[in-house]
Amino acid sequence: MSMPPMHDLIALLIVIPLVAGLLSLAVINSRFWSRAIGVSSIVLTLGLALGLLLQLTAQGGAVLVSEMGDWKAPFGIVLVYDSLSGILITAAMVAALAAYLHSFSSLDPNVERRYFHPLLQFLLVGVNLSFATGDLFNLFVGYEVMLMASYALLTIGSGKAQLRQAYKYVLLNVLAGTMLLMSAGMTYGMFGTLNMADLARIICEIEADPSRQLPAGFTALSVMMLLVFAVKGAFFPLWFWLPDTYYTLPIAIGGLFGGLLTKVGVYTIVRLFPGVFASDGMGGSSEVIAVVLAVAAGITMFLGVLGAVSQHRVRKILAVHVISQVGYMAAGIAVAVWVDRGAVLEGQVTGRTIAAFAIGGCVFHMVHNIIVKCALFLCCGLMEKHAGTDDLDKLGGLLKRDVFLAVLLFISAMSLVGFPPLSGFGGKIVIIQAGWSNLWVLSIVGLLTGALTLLSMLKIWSYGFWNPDQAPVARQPSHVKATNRPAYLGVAILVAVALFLGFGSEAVYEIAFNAGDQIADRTAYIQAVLGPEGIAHLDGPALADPAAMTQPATPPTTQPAEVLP
Amino acid sequence: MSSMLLRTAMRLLFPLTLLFGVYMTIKGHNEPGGGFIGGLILATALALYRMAAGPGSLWDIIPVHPRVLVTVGLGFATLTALGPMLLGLPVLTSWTGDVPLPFGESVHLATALVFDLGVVFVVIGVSIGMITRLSEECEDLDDPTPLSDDSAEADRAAGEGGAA
Amino acid sequence: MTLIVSVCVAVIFGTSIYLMLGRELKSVAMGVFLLGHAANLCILAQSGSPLVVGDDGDIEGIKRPPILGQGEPKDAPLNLLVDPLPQALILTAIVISFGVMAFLLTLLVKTARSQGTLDLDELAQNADAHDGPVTVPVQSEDDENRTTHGPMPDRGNDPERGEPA
Amino acid sequence: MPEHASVWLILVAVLAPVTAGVATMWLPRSAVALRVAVAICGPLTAFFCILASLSVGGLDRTPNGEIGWLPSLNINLAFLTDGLGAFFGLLVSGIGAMIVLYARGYFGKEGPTSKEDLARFYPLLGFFMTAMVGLVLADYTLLTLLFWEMTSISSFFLIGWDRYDKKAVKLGMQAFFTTGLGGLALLGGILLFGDTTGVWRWSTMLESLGAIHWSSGGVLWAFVLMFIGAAAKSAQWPAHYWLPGAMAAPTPVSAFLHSATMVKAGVFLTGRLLPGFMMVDQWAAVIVPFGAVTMLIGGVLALNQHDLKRIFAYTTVSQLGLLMTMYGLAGYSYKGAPAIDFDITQIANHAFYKAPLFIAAGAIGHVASRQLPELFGAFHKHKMICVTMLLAGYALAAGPGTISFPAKELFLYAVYHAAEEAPWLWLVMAMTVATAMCNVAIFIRLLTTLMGWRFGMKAEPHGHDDHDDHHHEHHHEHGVMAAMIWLPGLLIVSLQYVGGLIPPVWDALFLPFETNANYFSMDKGVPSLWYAITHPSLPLLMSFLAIGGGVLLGISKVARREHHDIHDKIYPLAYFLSVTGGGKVFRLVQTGNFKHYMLFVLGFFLLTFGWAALPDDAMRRLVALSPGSGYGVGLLLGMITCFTALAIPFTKVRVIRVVFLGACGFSVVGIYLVYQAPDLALTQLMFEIISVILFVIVLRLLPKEKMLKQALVGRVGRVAIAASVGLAVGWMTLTAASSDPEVRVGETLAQHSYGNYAYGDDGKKLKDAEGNYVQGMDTALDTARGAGGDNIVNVILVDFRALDTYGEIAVLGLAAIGVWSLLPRRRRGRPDLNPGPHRTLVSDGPNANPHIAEGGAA
Repeated sequence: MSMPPMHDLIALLIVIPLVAGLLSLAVINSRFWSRAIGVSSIVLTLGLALGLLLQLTAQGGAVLVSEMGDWKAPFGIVLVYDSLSGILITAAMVAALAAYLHSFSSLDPNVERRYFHPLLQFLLVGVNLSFATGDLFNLFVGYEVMLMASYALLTIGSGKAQLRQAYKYVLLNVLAGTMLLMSAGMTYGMFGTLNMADLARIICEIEADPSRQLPAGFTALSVMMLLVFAVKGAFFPLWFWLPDTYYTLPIAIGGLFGGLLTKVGVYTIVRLFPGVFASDGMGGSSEVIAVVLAVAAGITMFLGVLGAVSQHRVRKILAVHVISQVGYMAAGIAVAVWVDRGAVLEGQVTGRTIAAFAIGGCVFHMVHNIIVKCALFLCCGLMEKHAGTDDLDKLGGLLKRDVFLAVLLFISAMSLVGFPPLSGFGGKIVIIQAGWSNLWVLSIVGLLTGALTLLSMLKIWSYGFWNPDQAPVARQPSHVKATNRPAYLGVAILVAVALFLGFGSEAVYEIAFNAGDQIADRTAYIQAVLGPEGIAHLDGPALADPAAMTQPATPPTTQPAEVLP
Repeated sequence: MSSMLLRTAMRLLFPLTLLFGVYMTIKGHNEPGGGFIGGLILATALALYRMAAGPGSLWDIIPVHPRVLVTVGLGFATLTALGPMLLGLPVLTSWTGDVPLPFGESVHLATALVFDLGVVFVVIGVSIGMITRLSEECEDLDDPTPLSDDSAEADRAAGEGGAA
Repeated sequence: MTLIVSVCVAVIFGTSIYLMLGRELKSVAMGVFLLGHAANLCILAQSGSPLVVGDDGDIEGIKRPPILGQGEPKDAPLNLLVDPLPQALILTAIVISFGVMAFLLTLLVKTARSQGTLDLDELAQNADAHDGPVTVPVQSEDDENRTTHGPMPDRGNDPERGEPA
Repeated sequence: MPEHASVWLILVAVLAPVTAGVATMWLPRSAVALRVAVAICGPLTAFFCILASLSVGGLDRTPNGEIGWLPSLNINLAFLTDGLGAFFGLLVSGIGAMIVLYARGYFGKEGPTSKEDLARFYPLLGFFMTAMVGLVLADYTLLTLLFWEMTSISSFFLIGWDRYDKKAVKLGMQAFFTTGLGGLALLGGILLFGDTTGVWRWSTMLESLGAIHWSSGGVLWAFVLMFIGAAAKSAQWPAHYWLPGAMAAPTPVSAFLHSATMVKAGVFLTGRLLPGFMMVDQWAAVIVPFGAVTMLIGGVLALNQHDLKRIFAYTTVSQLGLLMTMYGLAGYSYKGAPAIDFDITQIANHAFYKAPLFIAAGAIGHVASRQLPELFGAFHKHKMICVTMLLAGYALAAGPGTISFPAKELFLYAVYHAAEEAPWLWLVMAMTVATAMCNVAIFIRLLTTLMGWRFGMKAEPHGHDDHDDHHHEHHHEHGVMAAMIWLPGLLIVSLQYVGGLIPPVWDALFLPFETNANYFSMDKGVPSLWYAITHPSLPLLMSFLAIGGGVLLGISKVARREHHDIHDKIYPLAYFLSVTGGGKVFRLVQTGNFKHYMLFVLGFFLLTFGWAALPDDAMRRLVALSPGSGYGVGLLLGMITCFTALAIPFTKVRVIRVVFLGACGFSVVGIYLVYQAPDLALTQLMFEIISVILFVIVLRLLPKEKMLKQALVGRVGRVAIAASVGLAVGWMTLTAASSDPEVRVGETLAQHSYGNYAYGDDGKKLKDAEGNYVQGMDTALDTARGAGGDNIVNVILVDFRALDTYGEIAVLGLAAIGVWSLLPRRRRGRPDLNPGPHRTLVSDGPNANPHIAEGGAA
């Protein structure tokens, strides 16, 4: 009985929710125990994720690796916990906690007892696995866990509105999943490995050595990959499954989905594309990928926000907004892929490359979005509690009914719009600034999108909170506040975090930029996973010198693996 | 469908199939077979048995909700996952070795077998659960007595899903 | 052999896409089912040809299955085994696609029950009918009446309002 | 150290108002006097803190200390108290104090509503003052933006003061959206400027004027974007429409935000940019036209209003245009110096008569009406209010004796001088005179109406009364508090006359702040009244022309009835376009029909794939026939597979379809066997069986499908798309499979499946003397450990890649849970047997047979 080393605790991020899911399956008949188990599991996972994140940030952005089954990469599966995964998992857990609390007061018992608690836990398993895994095929498995849970949650309670739309979500995602499966297999066929770090190593080596060439069909493969993750991330023109379904969900689940699921797709693109599947090597794919991403990003941003402004139900406005926000992230990645990865940013004291800068902004924006989008959905849930509808025609006078909610919603809305210094601001300006020098069109579109976002949020605020109370709608008795404490607590948590992201963004930015640097230059990641010698024969000063072996970026995973007697 | 013939056939075949399934599971580590195959064989056998012996007959063999099987199976897998952690090893680290048998013989075993056992349980639980659930729906079609349509209740349940 | 399998992949995938483009959810489901086969074969092909081919291009034999038989065959040279990894991947894939398939079928049953149809166009029309497009007239200083809905169904018995039907 | 002391001083100055404002929230409703006292502490503190920091640091162009906040975003707390900033800071806090008092008089004492209003008003006012003070003093460009947006938010809340009044709400949205759009442009400009020059602080810009490459494209576009922001904020044509709309706000707000301070933020920003950006060649060309047009349009429209607040709003617009033009003129030079002088005086001048005008307007609206025609002879009833209004109105008319007169003079001089360089400025000169005439005319009309002099015309019935302050009861207070409604205005306007009659005082007060000391201000101060007389010049002639013409215009019948401003339609139109038009565009893509979605996705796939694959000649040069394609069994199985797959779409009978589906599966099993994959074959076989069982069951549950004949075109299209997608995927498969990587992970796994052994060159295991296998340590895994199994595939599943299997069975379990949750057991009998939600989460129900209780039955 001995405490495992810190980096092996990563696995618990996946196992804890899974065990919790099993337990709540066992106690399925007791609502109290299900909820207790659920909350404690999420809190535990959140604590663990946060602890590990602070730990590795203290080490200057270390990369923690855990080798499943004690088999070295690339032969076994590794779980990797670096700044990128860490900050996203942490944010995801916060959102999950809030949404789960919200569900206590907003979810109908008839829905709740249809395996809501286990399904939610399994969803988190899938999300965390997708964020943490370092293996391409395992990523597919993580996706499937997440998707399966999301299918079930999507149709939970099987209301007519849900069933009218659910099949689109399921079918499009099944198609994407199959394509992911195939492209993972083909990646193995091309490179003989499935480990992301190993893949990055091979591709970087080919890139560094002009005499070698990437295998035939590499570009086509990366395009296929991009399609898969763009479907999951709801880029143009692959977002259809999202706006049709999200507004039909029970609001707590809607908030979780709106916050989380698309970000997993975006995360995967960040993880896999710059420098790996979007490579500048001979027969590389970066040109194609960059153009596709840039176009998709621009249209996604703008068309998405147009759709949002035009909607007339709060749920739909928010649901469609998810898309346009994803556009910003796509823009960040597009910039990172577009520019020459060596190019250093003008007018910045830090000699950070544009690519790293853009990715950092993208990561920050992801975190901000997970939190704020979830908060807005949950606020919408409370508005419905008050008004019995989310139809802007029928809403009104909520400011008189519930000032606290008004404050919460206004802060979240302004954060989404990106008013300084609220959380949306940080990511937006970094992405726009990174765009100016090379993809200035995206920057312009981003600014316009911001304006329309403002308009849509003003719609919600003005019609929902300021306009006179619409008489005919049947109102719930106004003891909403008293009966929905958990919901308010959940929203309050999110808003507090959002405010921290805004006013304390410096701390978050350190992590985000660490992630950006490690994506723009994969050496640290590769060395952490494959061991210091993993990339030794790839020339370049940072890699050649043995000092690289002892840099903090390589956790103590290189100690000889002990074998059981 | 559940004709006399099928029922007698099942009575003969059923035990054999079960045995075969177990055998496939055990030897899976060294020869073709393994948890999935074994579990599937068992599940198929049970499914056919239900077809033959009619609704409710499965309850005599597995007197628990399939949910329990799934939980137990995943529980086994989780044990093999978490066990090594207590010893300070990475998750899912397996152990293999020769376990001496009373007759001086020794059999080569691996903790992975426990994992496989979990797989078997999950596969059985899932297949049985789905098949019985769906075939019950079919039986409801034949059954004249009225059903309380769940869609109304479902809509109320999903009420806020629909709240427009 | 790789070529043959690739052709199979092409055919199966194409067929399933054809089915998924159909206007009935049932045929779409069949398409999804086939999709799994296509994916598995695609991965299988990645393990290289199972045939041992001589220099003169004719087949000398087939590689051995990825099983180290007890005793003697253990000596067999490993490079004559087919690559086991893709097989493992496919096994995982088969199981997952089975799960997805089962859920999809159930979803079909449920959808048919609550919507009364599996025809894609009718389903889409249903959706439109229940939350139709919104039309917004120009607002100017003068007119007070704000956005009004276009053709909307009677809200009273619209299940989306959450009243028990 | 004084520097650091002073940065804290300024920080206090910035935060004081909001602190005081928020503090009032905790006061009891009834404590009105106390509320006023607390609220006024904010602006006063700010005022004196700024003065103090001036006495410490002086009017320097170097920032005084810095407090780190968000360095990685280039946002830190540093403040720049140069002339411009300090002046604005003092102006805002000074007038702010007056407004606090006025608000007390305006909202009154009695009545729950008024107390309510007062309680709501002070926090918002404090928030705004903080924003404004911060905006004018911030040194970091992005910090300026931060406060800039804060002012937009506070103005939004103050315009939407009458919540539950749809019109006010709409006007608030209009103002917020317009200024917000400007703010985004400003953000873009700042980022672009910082990105091209690396300058993130105004002080840095001022220090490195020479270093920056001002004629570069990036700087130009940055300037354009920033000017868009400034123009939107300062209500320049064509974005001026929001300012008259903003008059929905209570009058204290109009007097403060929308005349004296916030709308000047744009002017202030232009002044901030001036020292550097006037070196941009297009400076004047960009600014002057907008400024001049705004000036004229504002003047003319002001003449066409009846509502006093709207009149003054339009004069504000006009004056803002004038200020912008003034800064724009700096792009031209006269005697080697930029043609600009006394910009501070101009700004102060406007503030000092416009705020009083609004104050008086609100006051008169309180006691009588705000519609000018209704105020006929009001002077005799409400003397003090009318006196205030007329004094301010005289300044508006730039009458001699006010500071406004020399200010107008100076402006005309500037235009006159600049015109020597750019003749087209004569046009601006003419527009200025026309505007001045309008202003004079407005004053004349005020005078005649209030005094009740009629020159052969009678008061007309006024148009619709919009936003009268009627909801405040006309209660008449007495004592000093009653004076609060006009006294602040009088105090402010008195500065006009002090400056006009005793210029030295004015110079003493304001000359230090003048940032552009070029001609007069170099040595002597503002020109006195006599200066103009003693130095007759064209500008002088112009101003007398303006006055004379204005008087005539004022008493004439011209433009006496109310006209609407066409620009009021801009925002509704934009709203309509974005909401309805945007929605239409969006719905072109989001049709709601799954078929279209499939087409989009597949189209995207084909497009990108084709673009990626076709140029890739390596991909086209594929091994034509990979070795062993003639393998008989393989060929046979392949053909069966393809045939069965192709047959499925063409069979109409669903059972046969299922049969084909199964057959296809079985042939795939065959292929697995060829590939030496017994486990795969077995698993697939079993799953085939179970899936077929499922299919058969489900097909019974599904409705009969009606045979829908699809149009031929549709069918052909389907076939084409399906074929090309299939081709693409197949091709991709072949490509990937035939690119044989040198090292495959799978081989190592095979090696370690049981244990690790050393292999000879022939690929056979090495044996030592005793015939035991030699263990090899030299493999990638550098461990002799094995997984102890011979069935490599199984070993991979349960050991090497056990995590996959772990997740996989989780998926399987999830699928079952999903099925149970989706298809709950329906119960026999009447629904009222339903145990109800609260008994158990999953109730097995009163069913005879306990095992048909699959998940979560209702």
